Amino acid sequence: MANKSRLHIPRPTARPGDEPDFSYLHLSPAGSVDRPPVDTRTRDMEDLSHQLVRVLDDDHRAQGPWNPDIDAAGLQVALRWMLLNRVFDDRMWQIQRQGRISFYMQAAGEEAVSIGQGMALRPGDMCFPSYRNQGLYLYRGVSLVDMMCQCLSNTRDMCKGRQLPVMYHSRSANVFSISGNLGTQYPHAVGWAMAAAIKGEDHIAASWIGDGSTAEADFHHALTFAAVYQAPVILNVVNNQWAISTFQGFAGGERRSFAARGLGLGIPGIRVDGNDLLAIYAVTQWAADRARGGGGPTLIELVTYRAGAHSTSDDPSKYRPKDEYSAFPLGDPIERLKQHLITAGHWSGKKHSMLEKDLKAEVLAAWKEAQQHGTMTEGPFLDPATMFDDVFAETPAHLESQRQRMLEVES
Amino acid sequence: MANKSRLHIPRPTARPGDEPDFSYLHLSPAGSVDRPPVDTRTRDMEDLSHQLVRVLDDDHRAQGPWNPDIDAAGLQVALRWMLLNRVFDDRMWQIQRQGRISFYMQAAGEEAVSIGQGMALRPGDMCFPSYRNQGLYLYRGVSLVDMMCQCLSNTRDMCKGRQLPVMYHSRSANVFSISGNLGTQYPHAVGWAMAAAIKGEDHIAASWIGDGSTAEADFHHALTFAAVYQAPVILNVVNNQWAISTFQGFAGGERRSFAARGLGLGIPGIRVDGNDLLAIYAVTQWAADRARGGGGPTLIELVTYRAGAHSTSDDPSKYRPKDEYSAFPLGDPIERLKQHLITAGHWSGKKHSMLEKDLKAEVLAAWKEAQQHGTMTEGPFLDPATMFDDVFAETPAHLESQRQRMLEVES
Amino acid sequence: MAQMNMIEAIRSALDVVMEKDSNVVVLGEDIGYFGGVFRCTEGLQQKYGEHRVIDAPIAEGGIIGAAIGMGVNGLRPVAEIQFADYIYPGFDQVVSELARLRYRSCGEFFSPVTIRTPCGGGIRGGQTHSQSPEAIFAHVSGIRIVMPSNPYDAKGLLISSIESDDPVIFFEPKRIYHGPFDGDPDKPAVSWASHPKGEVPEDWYTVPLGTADVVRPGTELTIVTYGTLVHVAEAAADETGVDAEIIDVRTIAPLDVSTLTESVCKTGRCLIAHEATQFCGYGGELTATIQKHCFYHLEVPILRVAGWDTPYPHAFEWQYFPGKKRMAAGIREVMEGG
Amino acid sequence: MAQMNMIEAIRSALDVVMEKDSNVVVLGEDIGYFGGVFRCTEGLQQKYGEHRVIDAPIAEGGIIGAAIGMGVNGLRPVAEIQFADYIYPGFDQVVSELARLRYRSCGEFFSPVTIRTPCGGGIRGGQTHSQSPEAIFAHVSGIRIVMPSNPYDAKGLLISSIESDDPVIFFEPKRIYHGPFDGDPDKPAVSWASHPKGEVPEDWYTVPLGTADVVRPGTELTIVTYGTLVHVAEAAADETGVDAEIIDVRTIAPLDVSTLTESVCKTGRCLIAHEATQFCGYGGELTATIQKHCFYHLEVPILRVAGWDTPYPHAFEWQYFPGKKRMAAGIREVMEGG
Ligand SMILES: Cc1ncc(C[n+]2csc(CCOP(=O)(O)OP(=O)(O)O)c2C)c(N)n1
Ligand SMILES: Cc1ncc(C[n+]2csc(CCOP(=O)(O)OP(=O)(O)O)c2C)c(N)n1
Ligand SMILES: [Mg+2]
Ligand SMILES: [Mg+2]
Repeated sequence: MANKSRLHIPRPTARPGDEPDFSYLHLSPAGSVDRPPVDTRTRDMEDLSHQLVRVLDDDHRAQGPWNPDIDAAGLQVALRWMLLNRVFDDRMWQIQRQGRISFYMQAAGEEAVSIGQGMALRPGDMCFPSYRNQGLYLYRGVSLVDMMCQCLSNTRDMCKGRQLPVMYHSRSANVFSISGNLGTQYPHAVGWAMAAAIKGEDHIAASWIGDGSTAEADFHHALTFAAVYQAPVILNVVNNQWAISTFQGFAGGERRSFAARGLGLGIPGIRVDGNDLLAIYAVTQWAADRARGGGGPTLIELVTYRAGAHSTSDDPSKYRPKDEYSAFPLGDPIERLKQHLITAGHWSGKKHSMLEKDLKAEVLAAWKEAQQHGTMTEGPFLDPATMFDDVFAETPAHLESQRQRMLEVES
Repeated sequence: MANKSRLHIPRPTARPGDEPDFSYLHLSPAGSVDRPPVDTRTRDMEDLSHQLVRVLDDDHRAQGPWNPDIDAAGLQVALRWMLLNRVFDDRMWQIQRQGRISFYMQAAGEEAVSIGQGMALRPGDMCFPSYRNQGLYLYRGVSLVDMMCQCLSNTRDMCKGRQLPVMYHSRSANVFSISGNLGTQYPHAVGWAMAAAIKGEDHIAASWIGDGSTAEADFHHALTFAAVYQAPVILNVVNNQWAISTFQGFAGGERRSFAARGLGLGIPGIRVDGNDLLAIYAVTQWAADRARGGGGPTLIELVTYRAGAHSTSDDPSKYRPKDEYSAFPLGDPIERLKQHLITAGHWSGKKHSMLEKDLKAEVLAAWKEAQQHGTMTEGPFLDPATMFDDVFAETPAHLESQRQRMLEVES
Repeated sequence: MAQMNMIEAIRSALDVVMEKDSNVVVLGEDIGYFGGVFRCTEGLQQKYGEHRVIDAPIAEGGIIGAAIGMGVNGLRPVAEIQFADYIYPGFDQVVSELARLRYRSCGEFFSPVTIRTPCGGGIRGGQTHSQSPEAIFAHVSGIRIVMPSNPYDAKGLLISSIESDDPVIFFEPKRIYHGPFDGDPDKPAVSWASHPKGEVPEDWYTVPLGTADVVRPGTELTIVTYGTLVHVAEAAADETGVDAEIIDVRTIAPLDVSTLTESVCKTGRCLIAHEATQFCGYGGELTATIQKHCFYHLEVPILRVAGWDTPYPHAFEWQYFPGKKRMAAGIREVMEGG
Repeated sequence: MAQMNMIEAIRSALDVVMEKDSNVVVLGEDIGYFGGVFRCTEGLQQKYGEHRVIDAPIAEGGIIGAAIGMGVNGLRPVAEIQFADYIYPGFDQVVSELARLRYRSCGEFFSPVTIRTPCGGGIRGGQTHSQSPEAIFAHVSGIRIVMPSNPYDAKGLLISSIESDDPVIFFEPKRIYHGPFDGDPDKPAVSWASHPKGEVPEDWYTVPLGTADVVRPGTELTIVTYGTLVHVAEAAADETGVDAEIIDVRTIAPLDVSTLTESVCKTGRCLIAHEATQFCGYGGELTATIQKHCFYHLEVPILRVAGWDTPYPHAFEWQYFPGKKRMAAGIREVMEGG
């Protein structure tokens, strides 16, 4: 039967053993894309959804109308946070490999997303992240130790042992709780933004979703509600080319960009180089200004590449060429910002090495401290009796008796 | 709080008491829209999604490249079926008002959708209708008596009393079973089309959804799957301007057309005059050719107006001007085809009156026959014991004993 | 005290709470300008404006998802789902998000959404306008489930639900919106006008969540039920002449166990009735809990009277609905056994 | 006869059925080129091609919706949902469409979809990779629910499910994919290699739907359970030394009532165990049915041992999971009572 099938099956350009091939990626030269005023009608800027906003050129210089006004100190700060994100991830990955946490997900290659966008938002703006936005928590002030304790499910775990590693939350930093179910945060962000508008506040919301997850219903609900109520929200699609083993073509990315998904609802879309911190910062600020000014939602597609495995449970060598990342035409976000600063005379290889060393030490120190609060195998341990708390605002009788029963049986 | 709210709330142009105002509807002159070859790339025909394909002009003449090749006899057939649809609806509406069926939904003003599209499809193509596509069942050969018996839940009811009136199905006519849940048929159509492609058959599928229902998840799922696998399917949005009390702006129709909804996935969209049978036939045939030729899905928006109440449970005078329909710029589909035929010398007012009279008689005769099989108040009645059948392919033991119990208690 | 039907009582609850707390917003399909297909929100948009009484796109998942986000941002959203049968497209948002947000974030985030939705059959609505899916949600930890049986409770429980910081699904048995219904469709309709539970204060008051109500005291048998079937149970008890104690569960989850078990320990016989499909319905939970606590007092097995294990058929709703006959037969069975 | 673990048995079932019937297609997230995150479909795409082993977009509602349409067009789709926790976005399509299509169209249309999905905890998956939602689906009329506890049954039941013209949800307890598990996480892992139920014929065979299995005969007490807990029950029975009759329900719905009730009528004592949250779980249905049929034989109340009424917590999964200790305590309670 299969041989006469006329069904179209998307195929990635390269599988294990093949030459990496990114010819399908439409690239625009740095500086070549117009920057329209923030109150431009969606229909008059549809181009932005298939072009690629880039600021950093191949010679590491910032180009064109999207070049944001960030001074060297600001860029150094950005570099620091991106590097911290990576160093943190590397360490946690190792730690998982040593069997000391149960699971981990890294943001390798995508650090510019969380840091660039985090920098362009105000502290009062609310973030609804996916599991690859740990950089947002870090940038917004959640300590390394707190992040690590979450992953350890130890006595200082913000989640009290209830959540998988990486499912952080922080009310004080205005970053929402991460869900295991893909995409569910997207309509939350829209509802949050609607509430801000209803209350007459000028805070905006932002949310992140992966390319693969755009196929979920919540993506559609979020876009529809955002368009209908012109909610002040930034909806980001992090297109890192892969879901788990399926490439972005299985989410409908073969024919149009993800940035174009909202056009049919009148939501402007901007496709941006997701490894170019300056471009990311600029488009995010543009979208934030538009939202704050009453212009409604913007959909931003960040074109990047998932440099590592999907999670510690994954083995990407099974489904894509091992060296695909090295052929990715948009490079590495940290390396590019570093080179930009060096080219501009505000940074050096030596400073970078020192920073990296410092950050490694910082992460190591945090890890040592985190372990004081317990690990999977060594105490102190969280009290399991707490597992009956927070199911409801007040613990009802049946949960109290289950708690008692649990304590009796376990003792 | 409400007064400082910055939330955008869509508002229809007119509410009860206001002058109807359709200035928001973008109209193109008849004959003015290009007809691209069926293998044109989506990107090269985006225009089709905001223009309006029209064939019949204000003088009732057929114009332009979309003018299909239907001879006078064919058009007379179309007129007959549209008129039958309306006469049938009128009768059933009255019957409901007399309390003889529990519920009814009419297609008034939208008859060209089912008939025009039904004519453009082949018998082996499979239809996944909404509850306003009764014309499809009629056109494809389900008898008036069978339709009526369904609405009566009587002994000849195809649904054996299990479904609300209008929730027909017909395997022999290749029209799917109607669901009470909005939009669920859309992914079924895509799955059916995928199966046809897998089996190497050249049948296609078509489905219909209302403007309001496009907000449901199933719309998104269907579009995504159709785009990913290039399924041979025609996805129709019947934009009759209203859901129940909410106008199409609450489904995101304020800024772009519904035809544009698939562009971001690479699905071509065609916006067509939904009251122009010739235009409908032409675009449907175009989309069917494209699908059969391996070109994948097409999204067709049919711009029409719900001339009547949403259902017998509804009272539209509560939320829209009573005379809105008379101001609708695309007129009435039956009247327009009639005038076209008259103008071309193939029809007359007298013939039309006779046809209408015949159809009324036909419907009346069918109603008399249908009642022989039972009504809500008069026998013969369906055997309630049948309610335990078809839950599973074979009735399991627990349902058999429930059946016994029911018979004991009810006797 | 005013006399209200259930629709008026629900509307009054919304009105009182919206008046009191400007963070309360209402959203749903056709609930704004139009006032809702069952008229529960009639007049509220005129009074509180389009920004607090918000017409929504037809996307139950979107409505619930957006409501969650609103709740996280300090509002107290009341979402209407037009029919309980249409809550399923929003199922993931209810189960995976609304019910678990407080738990997973240890209370840092929560969203006090109330979902109001009409349930149950008896209005010739066919299988997609008649369902009672309370058991499905009762299995989900972290969400309160309520189903009132009369206007007084409806208003008091709805105010409690909206004011609760926990998410609540508030099921409204639509067959009794206009009057109590004893299960006999051939009788003339009865209104709430002359019913004591139709007397409803105009002002704020609450009926606490988590408390069952002994609707009628009795000694021979306990009938545990809720929603429309409370009235059917009364009629069936009258018909059989059995001195039944009738308990209206009112809050499906978390359940007020002791009111139920005290009664059954006293009477020694128990009938459980609900309109939903029997298999794996809420009656299973009630049975398991009651037999556990009252085993040594039970003289006969607990009997369930419920909807059959089929979809709700349009033409046979009175054969499907566990009406007076079936309830009476159940009462007799329980009384005769042992 | 080959020795297989559950993954291999499931893969073998798919292989055998695909070989036999060219209308069988498999679809789901990561199931094609990659072979599935649990490897259940490994090698099938190579063997049967991309048009029968189809990678799908990440949209469970779309997968189930499309599968229904495929089934209507004569295919026999087997849809994998990556984790049972992620079936909820497709809930409406399962409940409103898949389960009811045959009924509403009087058999003119039906869609023989099988949904395979790994369920249950014990793999440190946290609350969104550990759920057992069988009770939710068991309440829905028109769908068969299956959960095997070993490789032999898994293959035989899966073949029956795929060949059935009814829709089936086939839950795979992922904790026992690789070996039986007695509930003690500190013990070294055991494999199916030496287990009699790990002996699986390579060829086609079926285990009929709707038949429970007496895993171990006994006289003092009946333990009714399914999935992973079958093995926990065996271990707990051994530990307590009680001569328990252990019944593996295998098919959750429709249920094989008589195998259960005959046993309980014989032993007079009954423990029901499942991993899912207790409140309104499947244990309620089992209890209600068993007490109805066996009331006069029961010496003590039926006891349920189940997951607590909380989400499944990552760090406390062994406190949440009804393991050997809790099962043994339950056995003792039932034996001591009366
Ligand atoms: C509702 C749901 N379905 C499936 C999964 C399993 N799953 C987890 S991550 C993932 C891939 C997501 O890919 P993408 O959205 O591209 O995000 P990325 O991992 O690339 O950042 C899948 C299928 C899930 N967590 N939730
Ligand atoms: C899932 C679901 N939600 C809500 C409803 C109630 N409902 C029935 S028809 C309707 C309006 C649909 O409007 P539209 O899609 O524009 O179709 P039209 O009636 O105009 O043809 C609504 C809200 C339903 N049937 N199913
Ligand atoms: Mg991705
Ligand atoms: Mg409409």
